[in-house]
Amino acid sequence: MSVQKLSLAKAVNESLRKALETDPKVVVMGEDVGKLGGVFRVTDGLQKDFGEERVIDTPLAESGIVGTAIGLALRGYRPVVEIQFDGFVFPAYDQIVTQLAKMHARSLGTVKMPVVIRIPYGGGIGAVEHHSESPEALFAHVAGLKIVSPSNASDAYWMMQQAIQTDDPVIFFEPKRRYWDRADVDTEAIPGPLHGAKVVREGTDLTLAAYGPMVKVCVEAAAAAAEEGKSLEVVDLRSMSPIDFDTLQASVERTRRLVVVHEAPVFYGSGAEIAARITERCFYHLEAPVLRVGGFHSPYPPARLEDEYLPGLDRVLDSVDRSLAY
Amino acid sequence: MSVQKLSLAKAVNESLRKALETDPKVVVMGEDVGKLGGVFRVTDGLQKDFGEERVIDTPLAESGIVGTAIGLALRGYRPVVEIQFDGFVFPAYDQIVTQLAKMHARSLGTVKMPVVIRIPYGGGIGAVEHHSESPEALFAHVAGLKIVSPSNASDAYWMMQQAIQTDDPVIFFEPKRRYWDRADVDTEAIPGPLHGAKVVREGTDLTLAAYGPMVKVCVEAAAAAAEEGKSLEVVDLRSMSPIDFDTLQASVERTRRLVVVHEAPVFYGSGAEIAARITERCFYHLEAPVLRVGGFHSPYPPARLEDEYLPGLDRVLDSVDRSLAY
Amino acid sequence: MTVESTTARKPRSGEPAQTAKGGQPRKSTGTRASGQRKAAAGAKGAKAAKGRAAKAGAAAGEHREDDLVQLLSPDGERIARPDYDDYVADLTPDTLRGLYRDMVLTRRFDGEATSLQRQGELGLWASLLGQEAAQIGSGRALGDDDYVFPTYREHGVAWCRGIDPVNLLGMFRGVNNGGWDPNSNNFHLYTIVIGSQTLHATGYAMGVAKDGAGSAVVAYFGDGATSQGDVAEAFTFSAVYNAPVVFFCQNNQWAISEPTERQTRVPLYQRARGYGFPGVRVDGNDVLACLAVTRAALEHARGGEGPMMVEAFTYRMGAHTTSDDPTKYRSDDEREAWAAKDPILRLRRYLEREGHADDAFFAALEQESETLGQHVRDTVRAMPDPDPMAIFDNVYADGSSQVDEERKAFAAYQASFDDGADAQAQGGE
Amino acid sequence: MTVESTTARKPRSGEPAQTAKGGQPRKSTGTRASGQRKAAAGAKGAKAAKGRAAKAGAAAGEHREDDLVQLLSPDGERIARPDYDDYVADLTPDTLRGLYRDMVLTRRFDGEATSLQRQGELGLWASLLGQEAAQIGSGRALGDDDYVFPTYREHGVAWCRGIDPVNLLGMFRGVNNGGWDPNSNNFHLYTIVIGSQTLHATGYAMGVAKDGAGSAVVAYFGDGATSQGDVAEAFTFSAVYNAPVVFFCQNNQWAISEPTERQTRVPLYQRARGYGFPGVRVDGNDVLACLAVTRAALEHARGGEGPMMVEAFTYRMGAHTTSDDPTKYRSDDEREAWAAKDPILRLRRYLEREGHADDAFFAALEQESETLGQHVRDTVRAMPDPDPMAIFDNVYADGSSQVDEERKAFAAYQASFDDGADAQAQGGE
Ligand SMILES: Cc1ncc(C[n+]2csc(CCOP(=O)(O)OP(=O)(O)O)c2C)c(N)n1
Ligand SMILES: Cc1ncc(C[n+]2csc(CCOP(=O)(O)OP(=O)(O)O)c2C)c(N)n1
Ligand SMILES: [Mg+2]
Ligand SMILES: [Mg+2]
Repeated sequence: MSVQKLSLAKAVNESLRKALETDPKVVVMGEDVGKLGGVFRVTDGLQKDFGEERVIDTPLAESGIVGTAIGLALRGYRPVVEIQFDGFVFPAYDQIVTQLAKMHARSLGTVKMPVVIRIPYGGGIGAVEHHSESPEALFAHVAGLKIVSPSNASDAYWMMQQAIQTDDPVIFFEPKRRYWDRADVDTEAIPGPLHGAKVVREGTDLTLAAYGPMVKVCVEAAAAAAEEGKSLEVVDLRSMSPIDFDTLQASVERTRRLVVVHEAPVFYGSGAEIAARITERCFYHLEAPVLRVGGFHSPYPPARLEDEYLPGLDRVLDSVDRSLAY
Repeated sequence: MSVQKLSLAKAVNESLRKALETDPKVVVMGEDVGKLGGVFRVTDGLQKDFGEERVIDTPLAESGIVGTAIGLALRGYRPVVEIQFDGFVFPAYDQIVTQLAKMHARSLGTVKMPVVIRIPYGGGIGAVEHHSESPEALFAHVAGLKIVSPSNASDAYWMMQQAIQTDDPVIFFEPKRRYWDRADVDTEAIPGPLHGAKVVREGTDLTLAAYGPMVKVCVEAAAAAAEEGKSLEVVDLRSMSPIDFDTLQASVERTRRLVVVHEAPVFYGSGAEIAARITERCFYHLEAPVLRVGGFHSPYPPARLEDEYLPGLDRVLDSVDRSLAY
Repeated sequence: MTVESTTARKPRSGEPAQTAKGGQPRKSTGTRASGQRKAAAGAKGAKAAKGRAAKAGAAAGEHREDDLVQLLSPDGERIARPDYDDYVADLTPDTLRGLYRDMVLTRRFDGEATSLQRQGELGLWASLLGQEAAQIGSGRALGDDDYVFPTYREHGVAWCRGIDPVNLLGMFRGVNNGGWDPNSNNFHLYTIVIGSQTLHATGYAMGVAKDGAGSAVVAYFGDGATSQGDVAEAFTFSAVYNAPVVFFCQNNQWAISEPTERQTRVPLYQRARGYGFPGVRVDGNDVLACLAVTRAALEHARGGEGPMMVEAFTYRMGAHTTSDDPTKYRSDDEREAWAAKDPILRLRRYLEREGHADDAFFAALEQESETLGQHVRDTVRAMPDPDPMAIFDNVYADGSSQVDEERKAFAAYQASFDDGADAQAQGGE
Repeated sequence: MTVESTTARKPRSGEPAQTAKGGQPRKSTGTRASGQRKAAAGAKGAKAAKGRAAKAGAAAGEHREDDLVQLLSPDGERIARPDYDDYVADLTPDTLRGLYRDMVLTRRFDGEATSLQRQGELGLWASLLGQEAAQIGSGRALGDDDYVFPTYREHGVAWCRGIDPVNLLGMFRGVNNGGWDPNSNNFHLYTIVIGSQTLHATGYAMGVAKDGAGSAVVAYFGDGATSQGDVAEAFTFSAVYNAPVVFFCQNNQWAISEPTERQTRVPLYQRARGYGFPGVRVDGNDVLACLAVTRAALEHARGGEGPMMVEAFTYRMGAHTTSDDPTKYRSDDEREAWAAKDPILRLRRYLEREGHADDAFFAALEQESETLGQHVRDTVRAMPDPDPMAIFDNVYADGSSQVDEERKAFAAYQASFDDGADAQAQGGE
């Protein structure tokens, strides 16, 4: 067993390094991923060690990055692509939605698309416009893509390993405001399934479901609630497509209440899908409607307003109270 | 009063003609909208009558079309843009999501974006790949856009008038398989609000909510159900962003059951948002979970399978029965 | 009896563009680890080709607007072109007849497909009528290891790659969205979203270069496609990475109803220069010129010189697709004028003028055409509709619980009809 | 006392690029119906300008790779350039001092912003250090009715447009996403998504042409941006519609950590030719050359000749932004070499050489700099955080029930704290 305390960013870095070492077909590509090591240093040192043929600085064109990654995948490569920030994935949206997601089906299964698209996402770092968004629902609606987001360094390490090994395109959302959070990473553990949810805190009165950056907020909310005698269970969904509804359902059948938390706007967000499906599955169990806490139906606000916009402990607990009041 | 029987396509055509006549700032632009009059002939005759400066054949580049439309709007024009088919809107996705939707907010309200994007959408016409999709949820999640879809010629006429008059970007989804359906259009009527839902058939046992192409299917389903003694109410939502939840809530409070029907995949589709919100609003009224009928989590299938893929009378009624069985 | 493309029919030899790989049987590429072999072959080919490629490349750079590479006049006379003559110097009468045969059979197949659409057997057809020389000329220039990324109209190129043309019809019939394994003939699936495949071709070519393979990639696209950002990005990426890709633009002068002036105000081949690689304009109705120019471009790419663009100046004789009505936007005169430059007629005149083909050849070919037509008709009519449960197949290679759940629910729903248990079934549409 | 840009400070006159509009006061454009007036003015201006524009345009077409337009050597010597000399022939010592003043004040403002970021007053800053000549030269070439579409780094151009530079800081402080009305100075909002604004500029220019207005539009972008599909599409649209837009590329040789070779293998100005319009490369550290070339390009556009591209060859002396660490990817030597070509120093040498500026001028300017710095610091520190409810403002111009519902819920939630009713509030983060 080999346990190290790593930041989430470093865990992704180590995972990429491992993949580059193990599989000569893995290539890392994106803007500034080479010499600079990425604007968050997630690919730091990789070009130095694996060369420009494996760790590729690309022209400044996201559609081109994903489009050529598709071509490389057709040639037998396994590209791991970085999109520099959430808000810059949209120029690549067409290639992702019409080509990457559909190629396997279009080819009747003869062609595989093992492409990982890494996207640092979410707010909370005081950034300018386009640097704080959570666009996961815009991808999860699209069949052919798999969407995951780790909430901690250990998951980041292992989920990246698994994503790269997957023969399907995986959009890997990295919670950028957790990049510097450190946790133990056991690089010889046997990980759970990539798309499996995890109960990260047990409780009996209500379930909080979250993924990526909001898991920490939910765990803190549960701790705060515990002081008031409320027992909250926290489920880290880890995967937004597919969603491990079985694990969530089992939790909600126990707690009978569910609050879903994400940074993305609530309107048409992932919470809607979760609320709809869990309500259908647990109709007779639910004591309250599934409530959703998330961003507003507005562009992501300027940084000085993001604390108001992002769901924090208060807003989560407010919804918990509203749920418990039913 | 001036009532004409028009096909839905012709109703849009007449509405565009009216707008071109009334407002010199209105321009129509897109691929093949000029001489050809569009691949569905929706813009037929407009270039002939209003000239190449008002009805503009554009280069084959959707991002360019929307991007230049934004520039024209900044100059004081009111562009009505055609995207030839649903599956070809994605190259323009970046301009729509990062620019068009956000420009008004970015400018703190000093700049307006009166751009209408017309998209013939949905299946049922036996087309090849990319010509039958329903991507509305991918836009509705994005604040700053308004999303509507008429279900009949009269609404098509009036909603287009209203969309063009709106100072916000409107994505106007035209149900292409209803283009040839004819209905009375009163071009002097006083239309209801653009974003208001309409109860198009009253009933007492269950509410069917739909928009665009699925309204007709729901009305037919209600007629079939009536023969079996089930009284279904049908709500034509007309707008997917914002959604007229008040009208829907009022209906569901009466019928206590809701089935949402759309062509788009159910997973992360508009039905999820509707189910989540209506469940929250009507928690104590609902006798059954809100059920959703829609496309599957797969790429839109080849034409010979679309009848299985698209929600038809049978699948709607199957869900009605499942709901009533609660 | 099945009718195959001229290339597929017999082992190739004597065609210089393939020398490096000789008569080696076609193999699928994909992930196979044949980097070494190909690298070696590539190096050899590159060396041999270098001189000529440079010559042609230089010529391309100096092209004036009206400098259309032509080796055959519309009357079938051979026109000398010192910069490109070498590239067709090896053509035997047999090869020339083969080119003719491929064009004729492609046109026949295309015509059958148009008829089948009219008969309701296909939902749509995108005819290549008039573009046979551009496609057979470029398609026959390809080596076995080269890889093609087509649009939706490259039926002639598919034919050269040895794809059974019936496979192309599946998507137009609506039974699939692409009915062949791209790797078995190095011919990617048809791509409908305009321009997308140029980036796939570029990425693939980046991979070819990484592998040290000596092969090249050809991206086909239309005049309309040149306006798409993706095509520009493909130009940028291929130039920056010096990827061995040939951008083969069939300028058939129309993008549905829009003439080329709606896409550009200068000839399209000039676009390449601004990205740092050569562009050539070739008479797209001259199969010899298309063959020569594509061979030169492939050599350029294989020889490590990076991308090259070919603009084949041709004409779409038919409608955009069977859904289109060209009378709305173009004159009969224009079509007439181009009919006089028919690519098949042109080669026939040359063959006859040179005495390379006799009546027996033409008669036998007519017979082959009939056989092909019959094969296409029979096979298409017999194409079954897919099983409804196929909706859930191949969404993911590694599965997804979301698909599993929906598959199960749908199967149960379908089964409810079999039971006759569901009264609503009677009201179905 | 507020310090204003040299242009804003006084009515303009005698600058030939503005002759057509004379000393007319700046007016906002937008939807106003002044088409006629401008059309007339445009026609006049176009006529007068035609000869020179054609000359410069032709020169542009013949540019060789090394043909960098330069009017001032790094040592401040005036270099003769017959094709562009006319464009600066009118410059008086006063105008020259004005250019110098604008560069100095822009640099000062930029430096203040960098400091304010270090002090935590701004979240981020994108410095223009080293690009003052490119921005002031091009910015001062603009007429009142021309319209600018900037990136996020055009602080010098903003200055020339008469924007209070403090307004530029709002988005970097995080209090808004763009703090000015684009129509009040014909200066659009900063655009962060690379390349997007080039299409907006093109569309705006299409509108200018439709209105028959005689003005032009300038789209600014970087070397990295040239790889974006949107920029290529802007080239295509502007060429096809002959839109009066100048594509002004500041090639500062870096896109964050990537050198220009990651974007192109030939000089960027050559890109334009392939789209059918001229491109010129100008020494971006030479304010006179930038002024001359931009004037020529604007004339070309205003005169109905359509788009033109200017590549200002310059250098980003600082980090990409305050978040960036350039030591990771570039050498100090490179930076040193460019420091010797400093644009401000260069003009100062020229002014001194010609005796156009004395110590009193430089001292007064230093004083102005201080005043500006103080103004910037004071105003920024006083900038209040927006009200939380502003989240719901301006999402739509015509409102949306979705926003209304969320605004109401959030207001109620906020009010629950005021009541002190909610015990959880204590645990908040
Ligand atoms: C992104 C996109 N937009 C629009 C279309 C619809 N469309 C199909 S073919 C076509 C014209 C293509 O013209 P060109 O590239 O010249 O190819 P050609 O059909 O002439 O061979 C258009 C607009 C599409 N397939 N993809
Ligand atoms: C679409 C998009 N992708 C990535 C980024 C992140 N980014 C911001 S600036 C920049 C480099 C821009 O380089 P260049 O165009 O040369 O302009 P410069 O910053 O040098 O002035 C990048 C990659 C972005 N803003 N937009
Ligand atoms: Mg064409
Ligand atoms: Mg730069």
